Amino acid sequence: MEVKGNGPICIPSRDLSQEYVESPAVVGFAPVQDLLDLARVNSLWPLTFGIACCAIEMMAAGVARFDWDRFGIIPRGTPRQSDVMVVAGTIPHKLVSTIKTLYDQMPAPRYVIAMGNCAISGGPFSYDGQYAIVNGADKIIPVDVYIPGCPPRPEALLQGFIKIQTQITKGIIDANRRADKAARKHKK
Amino acid sequence: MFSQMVQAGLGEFLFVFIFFLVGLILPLSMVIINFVLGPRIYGKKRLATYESGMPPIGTAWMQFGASYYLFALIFLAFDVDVLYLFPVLLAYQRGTGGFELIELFIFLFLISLAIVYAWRKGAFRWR
Amino acid sequence: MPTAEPTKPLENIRNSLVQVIPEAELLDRDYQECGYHLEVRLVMRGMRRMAREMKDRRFFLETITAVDFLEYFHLIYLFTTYNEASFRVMARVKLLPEVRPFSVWTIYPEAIWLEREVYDFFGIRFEGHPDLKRIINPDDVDYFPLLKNFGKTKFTTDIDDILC
Amino acid sequence: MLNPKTIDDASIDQRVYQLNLGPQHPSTHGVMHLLVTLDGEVVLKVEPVIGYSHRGHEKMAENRTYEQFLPNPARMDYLSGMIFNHGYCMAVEKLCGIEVPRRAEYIRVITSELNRIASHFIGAMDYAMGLGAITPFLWGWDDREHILDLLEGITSYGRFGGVRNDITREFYDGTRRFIDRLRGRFWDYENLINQNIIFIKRSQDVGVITKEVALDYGVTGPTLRGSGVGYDVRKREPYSAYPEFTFEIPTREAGDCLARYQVRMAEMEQSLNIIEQALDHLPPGPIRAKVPRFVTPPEGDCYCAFESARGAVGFYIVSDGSRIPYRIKVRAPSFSNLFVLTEICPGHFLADVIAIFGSIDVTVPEIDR
Repeated sequence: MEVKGNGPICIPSRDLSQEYVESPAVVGFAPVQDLLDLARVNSLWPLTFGIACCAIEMMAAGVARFDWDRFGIIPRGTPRQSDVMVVAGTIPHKLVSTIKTLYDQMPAPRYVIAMGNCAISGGPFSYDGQYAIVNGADKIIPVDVYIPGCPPRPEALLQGFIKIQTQITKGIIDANRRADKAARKHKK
Repeated sequence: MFSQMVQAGLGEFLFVFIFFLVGLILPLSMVIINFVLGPRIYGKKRLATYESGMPPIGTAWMQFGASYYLFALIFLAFDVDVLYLFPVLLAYQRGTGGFELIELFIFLFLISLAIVYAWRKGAFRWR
Repeated sequence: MPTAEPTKPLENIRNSLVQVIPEAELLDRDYQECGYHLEVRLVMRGMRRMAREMKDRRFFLETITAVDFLEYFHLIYLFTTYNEASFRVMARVKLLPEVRPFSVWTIYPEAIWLEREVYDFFGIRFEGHPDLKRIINPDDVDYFPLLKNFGKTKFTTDIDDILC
Repeated sequence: MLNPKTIDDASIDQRVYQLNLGPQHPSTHGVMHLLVTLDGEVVLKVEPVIGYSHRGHEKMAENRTYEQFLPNPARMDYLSGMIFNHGYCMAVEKLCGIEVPRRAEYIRVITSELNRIASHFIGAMDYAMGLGAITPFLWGWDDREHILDLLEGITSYGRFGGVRNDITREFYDGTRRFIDRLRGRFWDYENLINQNIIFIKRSQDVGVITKEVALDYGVTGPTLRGSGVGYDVRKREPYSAYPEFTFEIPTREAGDCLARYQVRMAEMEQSLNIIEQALDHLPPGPIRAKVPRFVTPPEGDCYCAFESARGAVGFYIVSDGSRIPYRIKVRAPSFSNLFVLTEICPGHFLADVIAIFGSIDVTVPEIDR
């Protein structure tokens, strides 16, 4: 008896059908955009979209002890006001259209964090006879940062946000930090 | 144009005109800066109505219950009278006197009578 | 582990069930070893009478599930009491693949969802169910996941115990 | 006003509106989709749509050995993961007839009760947040962090025949300190939320579940104990080390949202008593029985019921004598507790539906399995 049941869903994530037209800013000077990036970086508003166990870690990152408000991160209920979509949990087939709709309804500039092994590659639930889940969030939406762990600790999620911040500012913050360190070492 | 206004004694309205201009320019400038500096995404999916991730069922153009209308009316009662509180600052400049405050409270009391009337007639019961 | 061994209530349940469904086969099971006190093997026709009897005796329907034995299904109903020291009665119904069992939703409204789940995973259609459609899997799929010849099970591939 | 009982899809006229309290909604715990039919503000029909967090646990059980299925129960109900793990180990031990040493049973009960308190914190405080009270939500999570520190300290996750790690000295002292600290904290919750007039007004006589409806829908757990039926598997079918502890089952008669909230808060105090007694009489001895590396239970089936923070959970395992289970069925309490929503919600306002849904306290992957 051959194995019925479809293999893992593998839509190559690069040629995602672009139902939307993305147009860059009219005034595109580098300094202006860098300044705007610095502003965007310190107010990344995630969309509260927790699917499974990673959602609890995301909530724990938002509350008393780990408190991501320090980084200017305020969870928003609607995709209209959010910049980052944290895909926290397993992605069953029934949820694929919802995730796509929410991603489409977010205004530019928008970023995606795939939190947890399920969002990266299907995690503990992906094997070749699996009928229920999509193996990874990047099969359906373009993902910027992957946070491994099952579930990842809240600190790992905060580090993911910091990694997105460096990505947004194209490493300007790090560059300054490296420059300062070099200066201090030189002075010593 | 301004000189004739000033001679005709309408100088006072200059301030109102500036007030109107500021009110107009500020929102417009925000929209334009946003349009110019930020990247944009167009597309049918982007502009679809958001209903927690699902395609909305039916249209929003439908008959509404009368209770919503009553709520809007009652909100209006207090919203409009806040408008009347602004000129109070200009009109009552006779100096420190509790009299203006009492008059203000009488005015607010009269407005809240409307709320009490609506309450008695059962506008809040929502059935 | 001492557990309250409810002899008296078990007896009157047995007697009442024998009157209600004479053709059923009642077996006493040891709670320590298998988790339920009484097993009732019966044919699908007696199911509604048994459910009505259980409802009168204040048993609640814990779950309805099915086990696929390739040639036939076993439909399993679990009833447990709320009030005194609870004990569990399991009704086991043997179903051939094409048989359509009766729905017990008129007695236990919870069965609407439980039967929809069994249909969703096994393809067993319940007779008289208000709206039998899929509950957990997406509505447009055609497979029934928990069947033994679907996906990766012992009967479709040789599963290496260690690597799996 | 349309009568909720006689409404059906055909007679939907212009005034009735269908709304998706959809998969992504701040008030639904996880990805729960409530299809609400509204006439203005009054709810006529609620139809929960589930399956948005289905991962096929029961299908995975059919191609993994018993040991490889160990991490799955904790991911079914992630708020009371230790309790599910304890239950799964108990089910396999009952099937294979493995005798667990008393010290391991005590450690399992301690970790399960700690996990129950953590789960009740989220359940009760998420309900309060559904009504708009954000402060208790933050307090509840803060207290939960203390529990997680304790549990991370020893990570004594269950294995067949016992537990993974033994209790350490600082876990012992840490739990003692935690118990005293939490007993003081209940007084703060009492002042902050339990006597808050808005909280009481929004919760009283909202979503009343009568005993009859509870019997029809197989409701269990704090949702049932809020309606006056004191059914708790720890008392009715004593398992593990629970018979050796004295604790009572709090119930309320009213059956509304407030009663369910109060039952959860009272249950936290009971769990504290259990942990205290368990720590007092912690027996010495081994923490794990001699168990072969691969457990091969005899042919047959077994149903093992235990009490999670949401209700009576049951693992029904059918084994055919090999290392791989033939079928594992998990009886999820949230599945039946959620279906009661369709019976008790019509007639309430939309805001009350969110309150009722919060008071029933379900976790989504446990429903979809």
